[in-house]
Formats: sequence, structure tokens, C-alpha cells
Amino acid sequence: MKITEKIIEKHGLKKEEYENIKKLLNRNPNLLELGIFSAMWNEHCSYKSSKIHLKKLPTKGKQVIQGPGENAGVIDIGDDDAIVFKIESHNHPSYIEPYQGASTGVGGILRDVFTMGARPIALLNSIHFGSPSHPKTKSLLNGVVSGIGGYGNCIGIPTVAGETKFNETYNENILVNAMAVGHAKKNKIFYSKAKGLNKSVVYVGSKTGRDGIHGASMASAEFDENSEEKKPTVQVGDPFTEKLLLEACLELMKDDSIISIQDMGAAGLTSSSVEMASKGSLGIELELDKVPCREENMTPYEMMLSESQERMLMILEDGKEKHAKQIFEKWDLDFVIIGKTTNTKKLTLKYKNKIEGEIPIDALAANAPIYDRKWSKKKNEKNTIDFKKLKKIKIEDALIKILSSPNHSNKSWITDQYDQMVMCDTAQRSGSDAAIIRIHNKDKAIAVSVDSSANYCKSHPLTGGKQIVCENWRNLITVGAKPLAITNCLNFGNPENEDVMGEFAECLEGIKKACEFLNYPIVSGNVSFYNGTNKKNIFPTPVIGGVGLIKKIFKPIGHSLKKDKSFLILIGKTFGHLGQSCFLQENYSITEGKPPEVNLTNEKNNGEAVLKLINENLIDSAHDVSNGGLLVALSEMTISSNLGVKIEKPKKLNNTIEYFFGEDQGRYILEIGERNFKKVEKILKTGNIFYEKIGVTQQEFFEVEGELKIAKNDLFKINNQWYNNY
Amino acid sequence: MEKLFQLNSKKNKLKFSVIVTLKKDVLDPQGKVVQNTLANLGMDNLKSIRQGKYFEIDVEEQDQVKAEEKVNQMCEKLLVNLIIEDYKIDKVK
Amino acid sequence: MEKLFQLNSKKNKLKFSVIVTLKKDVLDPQGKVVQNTLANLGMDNLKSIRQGKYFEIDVEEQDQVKAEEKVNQMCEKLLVNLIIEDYKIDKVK
Amino acid sequence: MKSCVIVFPGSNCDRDIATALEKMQFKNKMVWHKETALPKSDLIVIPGGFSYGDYLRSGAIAGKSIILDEVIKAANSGCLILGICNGFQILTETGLLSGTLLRNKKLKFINKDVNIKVMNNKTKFSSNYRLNQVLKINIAHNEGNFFTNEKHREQLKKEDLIAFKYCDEKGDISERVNPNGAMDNIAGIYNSKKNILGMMPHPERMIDEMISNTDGINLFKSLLN
Ligand SMILES: Nc1ncnc2c1ncn2[C@@H]1O[C@H](COP(=O)(O)OP(=O)(O)O)[C@@H](O)[C@H]1O
Ligand SMILES: [Mg+2]
Repeated sequence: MKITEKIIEKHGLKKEEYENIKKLLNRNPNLLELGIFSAMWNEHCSYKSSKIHLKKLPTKGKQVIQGPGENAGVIDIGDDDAIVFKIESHNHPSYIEPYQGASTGVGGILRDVFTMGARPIALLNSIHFGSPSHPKTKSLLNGVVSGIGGYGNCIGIPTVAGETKFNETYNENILVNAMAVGHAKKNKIFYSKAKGLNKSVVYVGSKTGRDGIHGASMASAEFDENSEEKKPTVQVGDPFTEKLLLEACLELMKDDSIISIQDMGAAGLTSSSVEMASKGSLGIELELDKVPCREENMTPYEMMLSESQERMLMILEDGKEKHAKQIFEKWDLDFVIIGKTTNTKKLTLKYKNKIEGEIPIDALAANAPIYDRKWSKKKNEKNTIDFKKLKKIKIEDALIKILSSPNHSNKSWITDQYDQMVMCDTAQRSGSDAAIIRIHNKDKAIAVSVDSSANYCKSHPLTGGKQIVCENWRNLITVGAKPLAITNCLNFGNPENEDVMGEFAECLEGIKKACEFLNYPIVSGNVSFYNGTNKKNIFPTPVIGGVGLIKKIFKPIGHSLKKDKSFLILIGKTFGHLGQSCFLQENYSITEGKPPEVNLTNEKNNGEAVLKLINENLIDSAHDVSNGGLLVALSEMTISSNLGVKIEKPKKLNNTIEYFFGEDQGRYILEIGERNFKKVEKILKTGNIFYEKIGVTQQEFFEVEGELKIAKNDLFKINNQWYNNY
Repeated sequence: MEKLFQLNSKKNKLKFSVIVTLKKDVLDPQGKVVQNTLANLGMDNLKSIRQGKYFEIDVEEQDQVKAEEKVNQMCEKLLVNLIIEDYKIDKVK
Repeated sequence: MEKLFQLNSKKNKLKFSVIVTLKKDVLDPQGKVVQNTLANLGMDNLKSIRQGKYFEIDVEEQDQVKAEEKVNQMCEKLLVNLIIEDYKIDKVK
Repeated sequence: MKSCVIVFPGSNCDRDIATALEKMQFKNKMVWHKETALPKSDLIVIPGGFSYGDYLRSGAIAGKSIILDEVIKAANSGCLILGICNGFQILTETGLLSGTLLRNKKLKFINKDVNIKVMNNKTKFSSNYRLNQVLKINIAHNEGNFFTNEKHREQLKKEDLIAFKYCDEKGDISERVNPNGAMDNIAGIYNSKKNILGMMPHPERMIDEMISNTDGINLFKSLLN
């Protein structure tokens, strides 16, 4: 079969890349080999546009056991416990088929975590949709939410936190990012690096079908006109099989049978075998006749590029095959030795006793292209908003507008569809700043949260990058956890566009600065480029997933108010920054302006002070002030509890709108019992932390003196109607 | 008069069945498990089983062509996920 | 010889369809929601809709009566919950 | 008191119930569904989860496994059987309990804490509760919409076989607080000998103040009496 220009193009390879392939091979590739190159060299597997930027990120720290480069990151949480976690995007598949796209996204990220020997203990997600009035949004939202729930609920891992946002920038390209967190024993982590010659390469899990072979289907339709047209098929998730795979893997991992293990994710058998061999500087030989297939007459090309779900590749120690097979058969799963490791440093593919393809591993991995793409710096936006020209609005009306908007409405319509309690260690469910998961049978816990701020990142990528790391950090602090490390999912537009690449470079710079300052390293992540349509790229949307540690958990602290007549204090200075605020967006549809400054020193000091207060058991509830500002944060505390608040009129700022809706960073609201107030003041004063007493808790009413007084139940209703009516 | 009305109302209703099946090559996790279970229950000469959905739809409409068009719309708008499923409409007598 | 064998193997397989529906007096929450949703989508002359399951079963068996008996057993043993569901077997050509 | 928990492929609350039983001082064993004999037990628990992925009908495939023959034998000889959530669905599929669990009326999975009312406190499962006591227990299911024929419905009432009903905080039972459409707000039922309890809410999730509350504890304590 002749490799035409069309075929090369259909495989997403550039002309120069094809020339490069020929050079590396010293000959022309055949179709199978071309398919393999195209899979390994695409953006998703090779990170060719992002690699040089990602290299700059801080990935080390005392707490880091394994940074980026493995299936997931691993951190130390003391004793013999480790936490394994990662976030991944499934944006494009979810737009095509929301239920299956989202559910296979969850399945994929879970495999990344349990391949490393961890039992998954929590799922999170960050989902972004287009405008609620866009005709597709409703069914996409429904499909994605039930897909996420469908997978997590069935496999029995609690979905405990996430974020849901609407913005017309995602009209044609929604974002579905899923994060999984697992628990492992520190000395029982499994890696993907192959070791040893002539070891059995074993295929386990589901059978291989023609799922997601895009290049293949298109190419074959082109040059094989007589054959029945093969449509690209959507991957269907099978959480039941994944549950079996999870249990079987963990059972086998109890002893030392496994040398190396890798899930088959994107580019399936190809990327898993190449990755194992590449890390171990070995070769791999596969006999494709042995691959368990679901459909008849599958070709080597299809087997190598299939993205069928719920499959794994393992390399086993000599003599352990029988024992391992027994375990997988107990769980009704396929177990087949399909090849062996070699010293050739080549990927060798045999089919029907013939070598159908042979490629040096280095050509696929180490020598994959890397691009230093052109990028341009974002021009500083001038703060053009003339507040005097805006129509006057009452604080109460503005607040109601925000609380009843799609972006700020209560998310229980979503979270009630997720099993948050299975495994019985969820000490704090969705609804607070971070979820808390207790480590099974111990009295320590981890806190988890995912965050993004696309508007900030669009307006000023550098500040936006810093801000999301800080917001995520704050969310863990407010539940009393020491933030340890993060994973990140970088959702951006077309990297061949200089502005998009600029957003990427600057966001990353911001993330880097904040992570370094806060000693909050990045241990895993994922890049998703090409989000958007030909002409319109999505807003830059990096998503941060953080994990923190609560060394000894007594009672989970959240943001719902606990006692009547407590003091409410605000940590951090309020300047009243309204640029990029949701006050302007929801009330005036103004999206211009700069995001609030991020002062890393203040962030760190304020956060550490709050953590100290919580650790000394002086705080009854805590909430960070972010999107929406002070009044929205106070409303959230009220709505999630049985109490109201009575807030004093601000003394210094004369513009109450700025005071109540400004989105200045580094701020927290704390509820403190009167008897603890002196102690708290002392600690804050010694730490040189700016704070002000803003009011007290009370029964029944949400009140700002002289401005507004709303019954608590009404506030609840305002916040809870949107999803139910949508 | 009474009788005439009844007659009319009978005529007004047309009944259709819709069978929705997964497209070829799309994974059918349910079918797989059901097949294994049946085999375990001793149903050895079962060759293959695939599971789909079935709808019975009554439409208030006299014109069969129009009615079928309605049913078709229901399939495309809601009942069928066209990306992974095929469907077949039949008139029920 | 080759040909004969193929012929036989073709004959050996019989295809059936099974339609499983909820009994009349059993609540059909799914059908109800689907009906409401369709009404909201503007499908106003929808009279009623009920949802069921559909199976396509291949049996390795030459004798149609025996084959149908097999399918019937599958239904009674697993596919149908006889307390709440009815079923109907058809031969597919 | 000896207990055992039957584990099917896809069960996912098996560890949770085992943890609860052990915490409550039961001597518990796990039983894989392919086993052909049960350990000697006073209580057999069929746990929640998605046995066989809930494919076909929830509980249907697990209901056909060989170990269920042993469970049926044990049930007939008076052994206590507790089916939670998917376990309840399995019990109705095997006929150990009558009725069935249909899709939730809104066709959505529901996970939340709901109030249920103790309708009978004279059974081995409920003696530690007060009659009409209101409990707050977590539910998590797709198919919890209890349905049965009129005859069985009458029998449930006449013989006092309704274990729990969905209600509000005060104990009022109404359609408004019915999370899934269940007939008569029924959340759990007994067989006529009252040695089998099937319930949709998860008592094993409510034994620890740190995680939720302790409203589930008295179910286990009752069993220990
Ligand atoms: N898709 C989702 N999945 C799970 N939880 C969600 C989802 N969307 C929102 N939540 C939960 O709703 C609450 C509010 O979310 P958000 O306003 O983004 O919180 P924050 O501003 O503190 O990050 C959080 O507890 C979050 O975990
Ligand atoms: Mg927050």
C-alpha cells in the first residue's frame, strides 16, 4: 500500500515530520508503522508543544515520592502511607458523546492511579460548559454529569468534589477534566519501567475492539473504497469490568510478581508497550495473533491503535505467570502472554509468523519532535471601566442576581447524582471549599479540591496562573489541611497560534511562581491543546487539583456556620478590586478589566496563620473569599448552615459595592467563638496578619446593617432554584 | 353520535414500535455479561446475544406517513443516541 | 465438501428477537419521564409511550422448535422478571 | 455473633459493611460468590454496590449465583438475612422478598441523607429503636422505587412488614419527601417471618460521628441482642 500525502495528512503528521520518520527508519514506513508514529508523535502522547514549558515547573519537594513522568504523581503523607493522584482531560470525546466521553474519562484516570498500586479513594472533576442558553448545553450537562456518576458510582469510588462553570467560550468545546486520588503503601508503588530480558509481556482486561481508531478509519475509507466504511466508533465505558480489573490488579500487587505495569490509555497497546520499553531501555516483541479481540478480522493496525477501555499491559517476573493468570481468571478477565522483552531496543510486531512492523523505540519516544513554538506576550489591558457611568444597583439586588446565576447556584443537583459516601471515609462531602477523605482505619485524612479561573487567565495569564494555585491552596487551608502538592490539567486552544501559546507560556509562568513560593510542587498533569473551533480558541483554562494533609482529624471543619453569636472575622486586606469580578459580569455583562493582584507573601502568611488557628482548634468554620467577593462568601456560609449573619457596615471603604463584591485575593472568613477571640487576636497580631471583625452570627437572617436583611430560607431558595428549573 | 365519535377516536390513534440497538463494533458491556451468565446457567448453544431498547408509542394522528414522521422525530430528538445506536420503526397492527 | 459444510454451518444458527415489557399494572417510571420530556420538546400528539428491553439472540441449533424452546428457557431463567414483566419471542429471518 | 458478607463481582459496599460489623463486634467472614458453602453464621449480609454492573436488571444476575441457593436454604431455616441497597434488589430477584425495585422516578441516581421512620421496632433488626423514631440515613441508588402488587401491599400493612418509610425530620410521611417514588414511601420491608430485611438506605454508612452520624448503630445493636 502506497503512503500518499493524503494518508500522511489524515494521520495528523506534518510533511517535515514524515521526512523525519523516513530518516529515523532509513526507509519508508508501512501503514502500520505510520499509524504508530502518528499515535506516538501526536500532541497527546508526545507533548511536543508543551514540553519545554513544562520542564520549568517545580516538581520536587520533601513530600514528593514520584513527580511527573509516571502514570500518576505520588506523595508522602507520613507513616507508610502514600497518595497517588492525577487529573486528565476528556474534552473532545465528551462533546461528541457526553455520557460515554465523561464516563471513559473517569475510567481512564482511575486506571492511571491503580496501575501504580494505589486503591482509588476519591474522584473529582472540573467541568466547563457553554452558555446555558446555547441549545446544546443542557443535554451536554446532563450527559456529562450522569456519565461521571455512572462510572464512579458503579465502580464504588466516591465523587467528592469538583467545579461546574458556564461560559460561552465553551459553546463548541466543553471541558471535562477528571481527577482520581488513591492510597498506597509507600514501599508498594508500581512503576512502568521495564526490566530484564525475555520477560513475559502480558495483556489483561477487556478485549480489544475497534474503539476510537480515528486515523485508521479515515485512512481506510480513503484508499480502500470497496471495503465497508468503518466509522470511528465511540469508546463505551464498562465500569463493571474496571472494578474487576482494579480488584484483580490489587490482588496481584500483594506480592512481587509484577516488574512493570502500564494501563492502555490513549494509543492503547502502542503507547503502553513503547513507554515500558523506552523507560527500561529495552525492546519489546509482540505477537499480535494473541491479542484478545472483540471483533472478527481485526488487523494489526487496528489492534495497535485501538483505544478500547479497561485494559492493562504488565511485565511479569519469570515463573509468576500461572499465579497471575489464576487471579485474573478468578475475576473473569482475559489474561494472555502476548510477547516478551528483548535487547533490540525495537518495537517488533509479529502477525501470522511475519514481522509486520519494526521501529526503534527511541524513534517513537526520545526522538519524537519537540517544538519551541512562537508565542507572544499578552498586552496589558487598560482598566477602562468607568464606574460612574454604570447604572446604580442596590446591594441586595446585585447579590440576588449573583446567587441565582448558573455559575453561582448551589450544585447539589449535580452532586446528589454522585455517590459521595461509598467507602465510608468521606468526612466532608461536596459543598465546602475542599472535600475531606479519611485514610481508612486511621485518624489522618487528606483534603482535595480542583479550581480554575478562566476569566482571570484570559485577561492576564500570568496573574491568572498564580491565582488558581493560590485559590486551590486556600481551599485546602480552610478545611484545616496542609497543602502538599498539585496536579494540573492545562486546557488551551491551538498551540500553533501565537497568542494561545503566549497564554500557555504565561499561565505556566504564573503557576510556577506560585508553586515555588508556596512549596506546592506539581507531581502530575495533562495538557489538552486544540480546544476550540478553527477560528475561536477557548479561554485559557488551566485546572489545578490539590491534595493536602490533615495529620489528625478530630472534627471536619467546613464553611457552614456552627453557633449563634460567634464572631466573624475577615483575614486579609480588602481593596475592592472589581475588574473581572462576577459582580460586573452578572450585573452588567462587563468582562473587561484586569484580575485582582496576587501577593504571594500575603497569601502564604495569611494561609499559614489560618491553618495554625484551625490546628489549635480555635475556629468553628472557615471559608475563603474568592469569586463573588465577601458577600457571596458569607451567603454560602449561611446557606449551608442553620444560621444567619449580621454584618457591620464597612468603616474604611466608603464604596460599599467595592467592599462587598471586590475579589481581592488572600482573604478568609473565620467563625470564632467569643471565648476564643482573644487567643485568635494574639496569634494574628504576632504574625502581623491583617484582620478585621466584620460581624456576628445570628438566627434566621442574613443581614448587612442598614443595607439588607433577607430571611435565611429565602436566601437558600434563591441559591437553589436555577438547576431545578433548567 | 356517540358511536361515531368512538370510531373517530380509534382511527385517530396509531401504534408504532421502535427497536434501538447498539451499532456494530460498539462495545455492549451488558450483552457480554448476560451472555456469560446464560452460558454459566447451562445454555450452551447460545451463540451471541445483544441487548437493546424497545419502545411502544401511540400517536394521535390519522395519517400514517405523518405519524411515522413524528415517531422518527422522537427517535432522533430523544430516544436514540445516534452516535452509538441504530433504530428501526415498525407499525404495530 | 467445503460448500456443504458452509451451508450446514449457516443452517445451524437461528436468530430470535425477544421483547420484554413491563406488565400493564406495573408502574413505568422510565416511560413516564420519556413521555413528559417528549411533550416538553413539542411532540404534542404523543398519546403514550412505554419502554421495554429488546434482545437479539443467535442460537446454534437446527431445529426451530428446539431453538425456540431454548430461547424461552433463557427468558424464564434470566432475561425476564416474570413477576413484573411480559415477553414475546419472534423468529428473525 | 457470627456474620458473613457475600461478595459478588461488582459489589462495592462489601468492605463498608464488613468494617461496620467488625466495629460492632460481629465475627465476620467474607464469602466469594463462587463458593458452594456458607460459614456458620447467625447473620448473612448481601451488601450494596453494582453486582454485575447492574446489567440487565439490578440484582438479577447475582440472584442466579450458586451461593444464593445456600442463602435461600439458610433463610428458610431461620437465619437472619440483611440485604442493603443492591442486596435488597438481589433478595427481591431471588424471591426471598416480594416486590421489586424500579428505576427512581426522576431516572437519576440519588445520593443524599434522607429521613426514614421506624415502622416496626419488634423485630430482630429493630428492637433497639423506638417505634416511629426518625433516622437520618444515606441513600445511594438508581433503582430504589419500591413497587409491589396489591395483595402484597395489603399483606405488608396487615402483618406489619414495613420496616422503614421515607419521611421528613418530624416523621411526617408525604410524597414531597419520597426521594425515588417508592410505593407508600417504603424504604425497607421484612418477609413474613421477619428474619429477612431488605432496605435501600445504608445503615453501615451511619455508624461514625466523624463521617456522618450514628443513626445506623442501633440496627446492628438490635441484631446483637
Ligand atoms: N461537578 C462537580 N462535581 C463535584 N462537586 C462539585 C461539582 N461542581 C461543584 N462541586 C462542589 O460544589 C462546591 C462549590 O464549588 P465552587 O463554587 O467551585 O467552590 P470553590 O469556590 O470553593 O472552589 C464545592 O464543594 C465543589 O466541590
Ligand atoms: Mg473556596
